[in-house]
Amino acid sequence: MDEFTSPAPSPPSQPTVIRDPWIGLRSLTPSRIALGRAGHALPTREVLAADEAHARARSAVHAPLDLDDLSTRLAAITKGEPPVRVCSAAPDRQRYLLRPDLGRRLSAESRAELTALPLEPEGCDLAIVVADGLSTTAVARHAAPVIEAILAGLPAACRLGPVVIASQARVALGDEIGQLLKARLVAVLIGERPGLSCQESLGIYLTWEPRPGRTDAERNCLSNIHPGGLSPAAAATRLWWLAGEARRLCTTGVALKDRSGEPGRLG
Amino acid sequence: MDEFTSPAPSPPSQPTVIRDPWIGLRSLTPSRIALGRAGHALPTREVLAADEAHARARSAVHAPLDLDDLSTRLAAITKGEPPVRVCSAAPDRQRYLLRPDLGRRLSAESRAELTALPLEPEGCDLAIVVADGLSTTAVARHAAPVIEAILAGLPAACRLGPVVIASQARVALGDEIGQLLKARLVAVLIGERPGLSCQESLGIYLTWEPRPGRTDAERNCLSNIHPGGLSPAAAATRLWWLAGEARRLCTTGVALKDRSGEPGRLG
Amino acid sequence: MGYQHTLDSRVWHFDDLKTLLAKASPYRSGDVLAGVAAESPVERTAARMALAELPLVRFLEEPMIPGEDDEVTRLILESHDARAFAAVAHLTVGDFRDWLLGEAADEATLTAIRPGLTPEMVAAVSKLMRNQDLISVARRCRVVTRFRNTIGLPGTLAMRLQPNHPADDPRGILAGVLDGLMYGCGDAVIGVNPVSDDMTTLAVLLESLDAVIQRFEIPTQACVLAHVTSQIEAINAGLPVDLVFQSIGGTEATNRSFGITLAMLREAREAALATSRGTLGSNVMYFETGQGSSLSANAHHGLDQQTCEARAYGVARAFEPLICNTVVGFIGPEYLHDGKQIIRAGLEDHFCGKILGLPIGCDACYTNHAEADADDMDTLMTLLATAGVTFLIGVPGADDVMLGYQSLSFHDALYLREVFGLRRAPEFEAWLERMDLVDSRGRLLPVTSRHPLLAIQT
Amino acid sequence: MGYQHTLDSRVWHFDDLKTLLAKASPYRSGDVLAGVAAESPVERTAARMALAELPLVRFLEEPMIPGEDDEVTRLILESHDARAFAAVAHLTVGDFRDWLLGEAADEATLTAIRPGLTPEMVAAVSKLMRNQDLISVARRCRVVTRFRNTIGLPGTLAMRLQPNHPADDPRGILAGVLDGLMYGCGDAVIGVNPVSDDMTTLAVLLESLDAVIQRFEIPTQACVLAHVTSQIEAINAGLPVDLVFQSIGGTEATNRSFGITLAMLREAREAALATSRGTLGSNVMYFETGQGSSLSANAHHGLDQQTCEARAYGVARAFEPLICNTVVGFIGPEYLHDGKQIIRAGLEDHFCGKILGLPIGCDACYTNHAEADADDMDTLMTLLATAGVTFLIGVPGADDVMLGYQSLSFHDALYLREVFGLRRAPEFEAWLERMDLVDSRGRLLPVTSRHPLLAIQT
Ligand code: B12
Ligand code: B12
Repeated sequence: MDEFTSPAPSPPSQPTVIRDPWIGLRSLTPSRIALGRAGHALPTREVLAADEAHARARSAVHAPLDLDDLSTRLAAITKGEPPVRVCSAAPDRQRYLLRPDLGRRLSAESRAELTALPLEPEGCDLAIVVADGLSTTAVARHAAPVIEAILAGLPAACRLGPVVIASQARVALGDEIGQLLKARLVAVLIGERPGLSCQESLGIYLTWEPRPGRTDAERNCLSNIHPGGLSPAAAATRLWWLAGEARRLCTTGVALKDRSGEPGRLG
Repeated sequence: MDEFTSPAPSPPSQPTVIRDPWIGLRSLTPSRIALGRAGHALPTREVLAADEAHARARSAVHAPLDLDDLSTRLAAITKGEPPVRVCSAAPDRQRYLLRPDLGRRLSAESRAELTALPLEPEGCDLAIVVADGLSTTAVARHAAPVIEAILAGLPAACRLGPVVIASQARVALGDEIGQLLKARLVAVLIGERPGLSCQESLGIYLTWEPRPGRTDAERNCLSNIHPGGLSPAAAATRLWWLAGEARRLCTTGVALKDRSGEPGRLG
Repeated sequence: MGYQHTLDSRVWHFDDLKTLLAKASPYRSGDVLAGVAAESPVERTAARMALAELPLVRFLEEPMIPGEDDEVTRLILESHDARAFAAVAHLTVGDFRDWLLGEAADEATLTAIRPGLTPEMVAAVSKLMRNQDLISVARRCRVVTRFRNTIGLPGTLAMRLQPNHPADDPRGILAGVLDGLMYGCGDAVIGVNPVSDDMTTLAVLLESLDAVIQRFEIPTQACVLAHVTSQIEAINAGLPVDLVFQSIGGTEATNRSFGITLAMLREAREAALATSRGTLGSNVMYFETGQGSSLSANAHHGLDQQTCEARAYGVARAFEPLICNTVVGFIGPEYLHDGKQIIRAGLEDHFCGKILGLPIGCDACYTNHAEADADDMDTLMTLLATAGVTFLIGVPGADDVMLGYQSLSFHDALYLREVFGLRRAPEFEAWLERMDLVDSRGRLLPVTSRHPLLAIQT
Repeated sequence: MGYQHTLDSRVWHFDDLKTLLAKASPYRSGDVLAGVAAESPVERTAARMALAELPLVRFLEEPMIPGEDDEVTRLILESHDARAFAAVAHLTVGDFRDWLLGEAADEATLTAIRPGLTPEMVAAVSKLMRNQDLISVARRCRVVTRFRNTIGLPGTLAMRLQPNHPADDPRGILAGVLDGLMYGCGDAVIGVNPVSDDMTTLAVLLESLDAVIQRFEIPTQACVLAHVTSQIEAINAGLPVDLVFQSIGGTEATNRSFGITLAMLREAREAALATSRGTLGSNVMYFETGQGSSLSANAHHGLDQQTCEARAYGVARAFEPLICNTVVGFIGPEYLHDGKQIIRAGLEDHFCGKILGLPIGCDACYTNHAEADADDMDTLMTLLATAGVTFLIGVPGADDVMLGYQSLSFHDALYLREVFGLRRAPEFEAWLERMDLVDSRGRLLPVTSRHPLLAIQT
């Protein structure tokens, strides 16, 4: 019974994990490349790492958003009124996940509040909606810097509507909000679904003449705003390029191609 | 587009289902024999039949028991007091299913009630517990006739304890009940789990000197009491045979072999 | 017209064909969300029984979405081939299942009847099929397509290599491409989803993938999965577009919400064909589909999501794609709640696609808001491989760092090859062998840091 | 001794080895019921990481149930073969997984190390394995046993034919036997569960099964699954007992609740061996196990249910059974809540059994109070067949009319044979061919009402 510590008759020769010699390329991508293999399978180390990331990503979906903190920070940036807070018709996270229809409509109270807001009669050119979406972390970390960058690029003639923070929100909630705010354009900053490696990705969806019933074909999208993706500054630059084109063409969506990257197109 | 009603170019020759020529044996068993096949698979007809049975069996697990009706019928049979009603510590069906430990203990109120019952100081020889188990249908249909048959065979010297109806109960709940009733033997009549073809199967578990902590090795079991299985009369006969042996050997369980079928052993 | 069935002496009514189909569907969160699901297991069973007795021809007589309202319906009905249908025209949906499982339905027969089957018939019969039925019928179907290699041959499984990067960095993407190639993936397509929608990024990515394929003479095709309008523009600008990609749905309104029409797909296909970039064949399209997109776009017309999905295959097959895959667990739990629903949907989609004649694959995947995990993907991919799936999607470590979901890993493909003895597209596997990446049986060889492919970035 | 792991700067503590194993187990209703499950996915991951770093030798140093209290522990430790263990003695549990998946772990090596592996080691490593790992390692293991035919050869799948009847009516049971044989099932065993525990019934059933086997010269074995003490009595009474059956558990206390001890199993085996009824070999035992039975008997000593189950295999293999199967979804949702848990448990059980050297099969099944359905069984059996399961259980129409649960149908076996090309035990399949029931490739032939077997009742 205690011979098990005696020298092994057939001492192991091969390593249990085959390494991949291109591991040096890891610096080029956050992707899980060059993981090596145990036979044909992912090594235990990587299985466990993915496991951990999965646990983390799942909890990111449910992490609560500190609304007060975000409001304070946004108010500081806009140097104006604290943002208006609204809720979708989805009463809680569980129902939010299973009822996207509710996440695309305002709750009755929020609708009443927005309707009662004292607005300029001619509305505004751009309304910014900060929506929790599937990642409150994305919103908590990146909404403020992105809005700061957007404001830094604000063209003189552009009238900005109030900033709205929307809870349990889907992209299309911006359509109803934008309409109530009489906005010609709405930009919804929304937490994209958390992945294994990045749980803080922010997206921006831009919709011309927002109103319930707009389809996704009628929006433009800037995605993966986070430290490994698009920077707040670059996002703002693109946003303003798209906003300009939207005003020019009176549309967003498929008909509006992003050519901000073509030489001479930007600025 | 409307040529589809025109004569088929290659009219089908083979039947789509291959039949099994031993279909006549179906009268010998409730089993789903000679179902035929579509290729190698169950024919659609049989898949759907199983589907329907599954829906039925699943709802049988949750069917509520008409306690008043059962009590009335049992009182009529015992010609005595209405049965005592107790509940296990499982507060509802969902918890009953996931917490067998709760189904094996009395609720605090039921324990208090049983403790307060005015009992003969020397207890009783046999306590009968009717437990819903996993099929209330079994109990509703067969508990009364089985108890009637049991009473019909009651030996003169045998003192019967009160009949107890237990809700959300597992077999082992009879141990605590039996102990509180000072029973030398407890017979738990319990609804067995519903199957596709039979959702009303009753089992009887017989335990000598019941008390919490008894293992299943210390019980005897009569199973499949329903129209296709053991009849109430046969169940009662076997029960009394086992009860007699239990008294003789001062035990139930593995050590007590059912030999009621051997010539000369019965009656 | 209404339908009904008596069960347990209760009569169940179903207002119309789409209600019948929806109620006959397995329990699924998306159908519950749409309000079309059966309200109890008993109602579901009654619907299934009524459906079993429905003649297949009813689907030609009663379009679930009127042709006036929907170009997909028109496409389906106009391309229906009555002669091909004749072999099964006398059957009910229930008998059709029996027939499909029987010996009569061999590979040749299944191929012959394809043009006679509509997506709705196929969706209907799939609702009466158990997982095992979906597997055993699908594996008898064979669909072979070609561009620079041959996809869909018996005993093969192809892989899309999906090397996405959150900033569209071409060097980061090439690192992913290398990873996939070293693990023997990439025969179905090397397909990148660009984060950015801008034309410059599209151009850079197209050229960079093309350069790798050219330089290493890889018998495969590339794709950058931008919007189809952008890809048409790229072709017109002379950029190297191998396959044209587009997400498609099963109703005109869904497609409209995606910013497309059938005419646009036709235009795209013609533009791609005109460039003659395929060396072995002219299957130039790549489509993705997935249950839930019609409902999400409020474009489902009261149909259940699986019937919508089958109709998307009706769209796809009209364009003779090289590959088409369902992205089965991609959107989220509102449409497919958990591993069980994802697995079932994956098998349904594969069956429906195959029997309609599509070179269908699957992005076996899940999101982090769904109740699913890697074990479910192991299960799904094993079942799909058993069913003879055309191709699957591989991402480094199964983690798509840009799209935020988990697909399969390149390792997973190796598992399937080992267990089922599956080979790659032959031209691609021959290339891997030439590159000393696999042995003659297709199994991975050890590599050193001096392997020529490792110079991919230079 | 305690264990710990730091994750995200939080230190997780695990009091002892059994706690560590329990917390490292996939989420499972039975472990929640026992109060031993991880309280969050993060705690589970931390436990898995700590477990990965644990040297395998710890399982020899720290028995999870002290040998003083438990004869199963003693059996495991006393039969442990240190020389066989040497090949993996230096590994941690995590490395052991890698090693098992690597090329070193071929069939011969896996066979050689068996006596060096304890159930606890095997349970531990299974907790770090994904479904695909459980499949790919299990399929490399080979365990061959013999009584009147040969079970477990490569490329074969055997079936237990389970013809139960709610009144033990021998004619009804024979009808079930016939049904199974006509569908080509029954090579693993023709095994009846008697409703009644009485000795007369046991005698009648034993003689009736034996008569059929003799009359038609079927190269298979019968079994009546009464309590082992009754079977010993039957042998002593000269009744024809082929295999001796018993349900077993992984702790002494579980077995006590089943009314058995290891000594009784030894006695049974010796009694059966003495009758020399096997023509080809002397594997005379048949065992059933299943996760949850220890907890149900309050006999789990704080172990998770899967570790208890693996220990039951430690018991089983000591008696060189012909067959042993987990009855995986048999008890109910309190131990395995739904299809997903049943599937995972089935794969774990099969893996653990195989790698310990058991001829392990599975009763792929579910009850009507569990959240599972026939689709889940399709999935499970397909995965198990991929994993090379030794045998499965077949019941007419999958409906056990006496035990009140659904297993597989005889049809299901045909599906698996078609899809995976699996054959039966060769002696049995040759008999089926002689009886004109199957062709030379093992596929069912059409039969008429004049087939000799149909006279089984006369
Ligand atoms: C899920 C998803 C889809 C789903 C949407 C269905 C649904 N109910 O969710 C499906 C599979 C249908 C889809 C389709 C397409 N998508 Co998409 N999608 C995503 C994904 C992975 C997650 C979105 C998310 O989490 N949103 C946040 C949640 C909380 O809000 P939501 O209201 O539920 O989400 C809505 C929007 O995401 C919208 N949506 C989804 N994709 C797109 C794309 C565009 C251009 C627009 C305007 C809107 C839009 O659909 C949802 C329902 O209304 C993102 C990548 C990412 N990391 O975010 C890509 C992403 C947004 N999609 C992208 C693209 C290109 C497409 C397609 C145009 C591809 C094609 N060639 O056809 C199509 C058509 C889009 C359309 N017009 O409807 C790109 C956008 C690139 C860009 N900068 O414009 C992204 C960034 C992925 C990528 N890099 O490829 N998509
Ligand atoms: C589930 C089940 C089991 C499970 C029990 C674990 C559990 N937690 O449920 C397992 C797989 C462990 C099991 C084992 C055995 N079982 Co059993 N089991 C059943 C089954 C299918 C359902 C029971 C049920 O629904 N009970 C009702 C529910 C509501 O109450 P419960 O408190 O949850 O159930 C308890 C009892 O059922 C008890 N139990 C289970 N089997 C047996 C057997 C005997 C003899 C006794 C006294 C108690 C007992 O275990 C449960 C937990 O305490 C019945 C068949 C049927 N149609 O009922 C056979 C059945 C009761 N078992 C039977 C047998 C023979 C056995 C074994 C002796 C087989 C063997 N040779 O080893 C063993 C050991 C039993 C023991 N002493 O513990 C026979 C009894 C025949 C008889 N007349 O005596 C039956 C009728 C099936 C059969 N015909 O083969 N069994």
